[in-house]
Amino acid sequence: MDLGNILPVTVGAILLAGLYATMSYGLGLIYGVMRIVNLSHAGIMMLAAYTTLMLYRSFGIEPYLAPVIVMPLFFVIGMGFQRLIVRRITGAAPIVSLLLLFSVWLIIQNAAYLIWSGNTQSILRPYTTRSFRIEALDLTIGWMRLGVFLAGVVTLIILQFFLTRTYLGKAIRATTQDRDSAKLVGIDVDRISMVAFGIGIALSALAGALFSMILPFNPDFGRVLMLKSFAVIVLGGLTSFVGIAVGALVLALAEEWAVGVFGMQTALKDLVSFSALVLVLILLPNGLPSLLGRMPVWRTKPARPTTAPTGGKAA
Amino acid sequence: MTVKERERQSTAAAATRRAGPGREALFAVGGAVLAAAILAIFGLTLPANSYLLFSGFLLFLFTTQSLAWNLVGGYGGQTSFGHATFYGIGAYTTALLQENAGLHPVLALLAGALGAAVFSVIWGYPLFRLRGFYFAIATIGIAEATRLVALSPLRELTGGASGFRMSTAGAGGRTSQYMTALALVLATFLTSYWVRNSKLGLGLFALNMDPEAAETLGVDTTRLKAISLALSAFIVGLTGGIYARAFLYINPNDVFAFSVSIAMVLMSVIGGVGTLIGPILGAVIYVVIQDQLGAAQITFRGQTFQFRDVQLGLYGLLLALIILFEPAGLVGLFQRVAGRFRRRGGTQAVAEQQALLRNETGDE
Amino acid sequence: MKTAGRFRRSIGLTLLSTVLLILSACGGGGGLAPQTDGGAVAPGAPEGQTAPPAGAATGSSAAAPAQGGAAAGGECGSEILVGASLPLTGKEARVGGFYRDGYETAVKQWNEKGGVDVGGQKKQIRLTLLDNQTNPTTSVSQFERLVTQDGVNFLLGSYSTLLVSADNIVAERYKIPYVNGGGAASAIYEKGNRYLFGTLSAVENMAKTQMQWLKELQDEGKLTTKPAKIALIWENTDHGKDYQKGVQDFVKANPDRFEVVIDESFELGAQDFTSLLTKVKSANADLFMADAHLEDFILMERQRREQGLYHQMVTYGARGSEKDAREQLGNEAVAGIVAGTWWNANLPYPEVEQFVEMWKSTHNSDVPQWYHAISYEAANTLFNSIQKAGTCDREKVRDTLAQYNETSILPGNKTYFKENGQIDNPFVIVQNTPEGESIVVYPKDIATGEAIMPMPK
Amino acid sequence: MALLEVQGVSRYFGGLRAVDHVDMVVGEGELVGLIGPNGAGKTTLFRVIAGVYPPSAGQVIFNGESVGGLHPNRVCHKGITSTHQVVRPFPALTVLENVLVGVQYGNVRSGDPRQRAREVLEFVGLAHRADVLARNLTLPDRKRLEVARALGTGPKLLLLDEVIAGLNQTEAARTMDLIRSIKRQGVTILMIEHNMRVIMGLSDRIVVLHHGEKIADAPPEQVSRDPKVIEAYLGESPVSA
Repeated sequence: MDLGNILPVTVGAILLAGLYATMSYGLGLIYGVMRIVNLSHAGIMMLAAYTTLMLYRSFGIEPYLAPVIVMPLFFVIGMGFQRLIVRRITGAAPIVSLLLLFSVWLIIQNAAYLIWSGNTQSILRPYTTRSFRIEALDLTIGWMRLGVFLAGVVTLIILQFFLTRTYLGKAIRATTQDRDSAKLVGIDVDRISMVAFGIGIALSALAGALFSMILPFNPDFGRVLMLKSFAVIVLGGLTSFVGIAVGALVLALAEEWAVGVFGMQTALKDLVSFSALVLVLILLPNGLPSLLGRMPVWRTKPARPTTAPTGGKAA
Repeated sequence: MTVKERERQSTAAAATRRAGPGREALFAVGGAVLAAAILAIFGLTLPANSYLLFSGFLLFLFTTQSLAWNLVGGYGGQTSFGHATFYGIGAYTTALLQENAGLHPVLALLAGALGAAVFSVIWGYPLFRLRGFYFAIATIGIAEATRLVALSPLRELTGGASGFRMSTAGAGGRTSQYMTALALVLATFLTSYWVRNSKLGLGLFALNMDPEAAETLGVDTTRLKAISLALSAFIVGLTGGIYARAFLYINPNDVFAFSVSIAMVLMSVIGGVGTLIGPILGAVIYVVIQDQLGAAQITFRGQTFQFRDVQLGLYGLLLALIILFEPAGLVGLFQRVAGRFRRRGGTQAVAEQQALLRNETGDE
Repeated sequence: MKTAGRFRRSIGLTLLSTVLLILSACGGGGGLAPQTDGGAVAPGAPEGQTAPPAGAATGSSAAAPAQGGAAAGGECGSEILVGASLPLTGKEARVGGFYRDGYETAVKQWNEKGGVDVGGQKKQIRLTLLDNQTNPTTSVSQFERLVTQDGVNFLLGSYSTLLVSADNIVAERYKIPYVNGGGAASAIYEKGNRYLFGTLSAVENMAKTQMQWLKELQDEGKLTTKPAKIALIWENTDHGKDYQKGVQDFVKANPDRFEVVIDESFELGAQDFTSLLTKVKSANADLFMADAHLEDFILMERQRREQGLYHQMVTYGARGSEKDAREQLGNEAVAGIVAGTWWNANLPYPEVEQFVEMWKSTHNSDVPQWYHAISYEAANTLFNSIQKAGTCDREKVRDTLAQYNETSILPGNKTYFKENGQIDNPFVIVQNTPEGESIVVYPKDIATGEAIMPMPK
Repeated sequence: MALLEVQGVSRYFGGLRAVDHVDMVVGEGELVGLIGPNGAGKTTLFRVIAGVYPPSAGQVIFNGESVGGLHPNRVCHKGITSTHQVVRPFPALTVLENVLVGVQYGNVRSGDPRQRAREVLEFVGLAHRADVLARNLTLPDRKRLEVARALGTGPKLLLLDEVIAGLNQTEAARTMDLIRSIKRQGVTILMIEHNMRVIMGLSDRIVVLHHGEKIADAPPEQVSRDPKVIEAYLGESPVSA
């Protein structure tokens, strides 16, 4: 155990949490509204990273401005994709959507490979490796890391505002909570699904655009990150953005402390998120919120296994 | 609506299952044995250093895996992305026991398969509480975690990222490898046929279509899933061991790879998930794409495109098309086409088939 | 029963198609046809005379074994068939491409000279090169195919320790000389392989050379601390382990001079090194000594800079002087990084000068990197040995290789193999300059410049 | 002698008390009706007995053994099988195979399963449709299949959840006959039904649930005069005829 490290490790973890949260919002939104796990998430992030690269190379657009273009673009792509393809499988068994989106990932990956080759790319601007020091705490922080963290926080605030204050947002929330009731009160669930899918894809793209400035990428980019996103949204209880942010923080702290404070080998770091994913699914099917929430009514027996997540339709 | 949501895609599972025993059994078993015999004779006529032996060996290995995955993923509807763990454990257990403990190859193979089956029970039981994609995603987590453990903490045993080499001394000839793999395909096919027509298969189909109804009728769904997973794991473990003995080199990043699991899913789903023949077709297509078309190339505006470059996308495309239009896979397509060529009852059969795979009729 | 009938038909149909497909899948010359064929092979050979198109293969299964049989005795026909499989796509695609260039250039050069003189008869070399997608399984199958189906006479090896340790087994199985320029870890050569030869010196040697150099710097007062604290970071492979062992052994022998304050491994192809680097930071080391492959080096160095870490010396083992690193990180960022490499274009031998000239003239005046030189030399060594043996007999060529000892472009100006088949040449230590060059700083007798030590802040 | 004893059983969903401290006894060979307005907790109580939900409180005693909280399949093996309110045949299995699931995995497993499955089909009058896919059945046939499947498990206690609702008069009469003959075979039955005429005509005794609580437990003629029951129903939609 190395407590001397705890401050820098914790700061690093908080910054990392911003990154984890940013990449999980899109996945969480799509899951919430449509009960679909977007297995093409990694592909979308990768595609957005390359788009950012192309915008810079071809039009000289500074990468940090890229989200302004990338997000609307992917929003439209996402909506179109939902309308043309995903809608066809609404109501099918969950595994169908999983496989379909997986196939989309394969196709995107292959397309990227054809267009940009398998070579690893990175975006290098004067600001991408700059950092600043806080002498008092003996801390060095990369500007880009801080930027991604802030983007994660700002996105959360905007999303919260959007969901609680706008009609569309409220409709999305209502659909997330109960699709059938939402229909009954006159919400156009079909249209909401399409918009939500678009926003979800746009959020994944935002993550990809931001990551392109701190991580190298190739067509295979995002595989591990996607698994971590799963862990984050499962930890976060699957349907709330605040939950996702908390999940991201918990996962990042667990990973960074395991390595930095408890001296785990770096090579094993990803094991933390993989085990978190599996254990939380089994033990806490409703994520961390179920630990924090109201004490459940006393039960003589533990919850029946089959009441584990069944797509929001318990009982 | 709720009923419709409950309907599983793989009700296709039972599509080909209806006919009773008797002539069909004779035909299926007889046909399989006959095909195997032809392939065996074909193998014997090849010179010992023929690439065909090696290629056939790989095809049989893939087919076995596809059939084995289908036992739990198709019949039982439990989409596992974690079968690489069985492959890896089978390969490593066999290799280590044979190389370091000097165990007889056959015993080492069996031990590897058994190891895989035991491991399947270890992660299967807790995970079977999860439904739908929660199960699928959890299996990805399991597989990746297992790979990491094999890679790092068990480095001394597995060779870590550098892999584990076996001595060339114990390696059998290509002909014997071909025959072993062929025998394994045959055995797996017969097992698959048997399961399909047994009480176990009936229970699996039932829990696949409606787990809750199956439970009320006395089906211990967790137990059945565990049994089918263990059976599947045992077979995949065997293929792992056979692979290790043929390649004499294994690597955690290779035998525990996500792509190994993916291949099994792809082969089964593309061929026709839950059907008897589908997984075989799927494996053949998979190997053909990989081996045969891998070399094709087209030149366009002075740039040469290798077919290999679009291989992954092609699997993706096939998968997407199958899911959107023909959930019963290529087998379903074959049946549909066959149905079209028959004058009478043909259209009815097609309609029935479609109804079977798409929305269920009649329910509110 | 209607359904049963349909079912029977489908089984029948499928069994039939299965058999057919199996035959076609395995059948014929097409199989896994060559990715690139002999490169710019024999000038005389008609363009596009590659393997038969895959589609035409069905049913021609009998042709393949016959072809395989031809070479089994170790005789070559009008051409010498050489096979290789390289990672041209996937993780190692970039370096795999360098190796292809090296092999193809050697083949082209020999062919332009008229070919290899096999017992008085000049024979052209025909190289069949496949892409294994950085996948060991594929690599093994491809070597298997090269031997059994394409009937190649000799094999050139793959790149990266990982692939070489997997696929050289095929060479042992079929008793075919396999010369590689891509496997450096000593573990590959410890297995008593008879047909395996490699032109990459052991990684352990590199670590020792680097340490020796550092020790001399310390004597000159160019390292400010004594003992100098080392952060030792290595990839979790045989390659990395060799490096770690080399450094640790040296440190143990010189406890008053050096001290390892952190000894940590990471996984090949990792996504993020921030937590590792946080550990490095708190260890307060003077020297940063890592062993990493190209992709990992680029990411790690980027994050090291981002975290504002300073060390008196930074090395990533053999990496650091690559063009790709400069492109991805910028000249300024890689300036000062030290690398122990297997070769450098500034080596003061006439052969090297010639080689660099030749390379520049054929490759848009690009200066060859060490990958190019090593792979070129691997191919060159094989062809030279065939010529010296005067036969295509595999055993005789193997024996010639085992006793090979010729002047070459490699450091030490010589190519020869130890008993285990691995070359034993010294390493060259180079340092990047801010101008985007790399200069040789060690060994002293071939140095082209003075090391800037400690690195400026 | 009491075959099933429900002792103070409650089942909560979050804050909602679907079933609230219900006591109830079903004697061997009895046919007990369970009625109540919509949302009274009937189906929830069924599901607690069948093991789909563990009780939040209280006990379910069957044949002198506590079965509360056992998995449905274990409960089935003890001799309790339920049908589902919304029929859920296995759509891609034949009618015979549907029954075979119950026969092979149920409580009684002796004799040739196919033979027994055929007998059950014969008994419920579905024998002529044995080889038809369940998805192609009409609704009445599906309801019948639901019963057949449950019977296939060889239950001592059969929980029938609205097997008559939605049928026309002829079909309803046929099913009532079927239920009577099941009872004659010695199977104890607990059934939910909205149709008062049906339930009055069949039941030996009727239990009434309202808002999760038991408000009456008496022979049919008494229940129909019970003011609490009348109030419960009048407060809701009128009783269907």
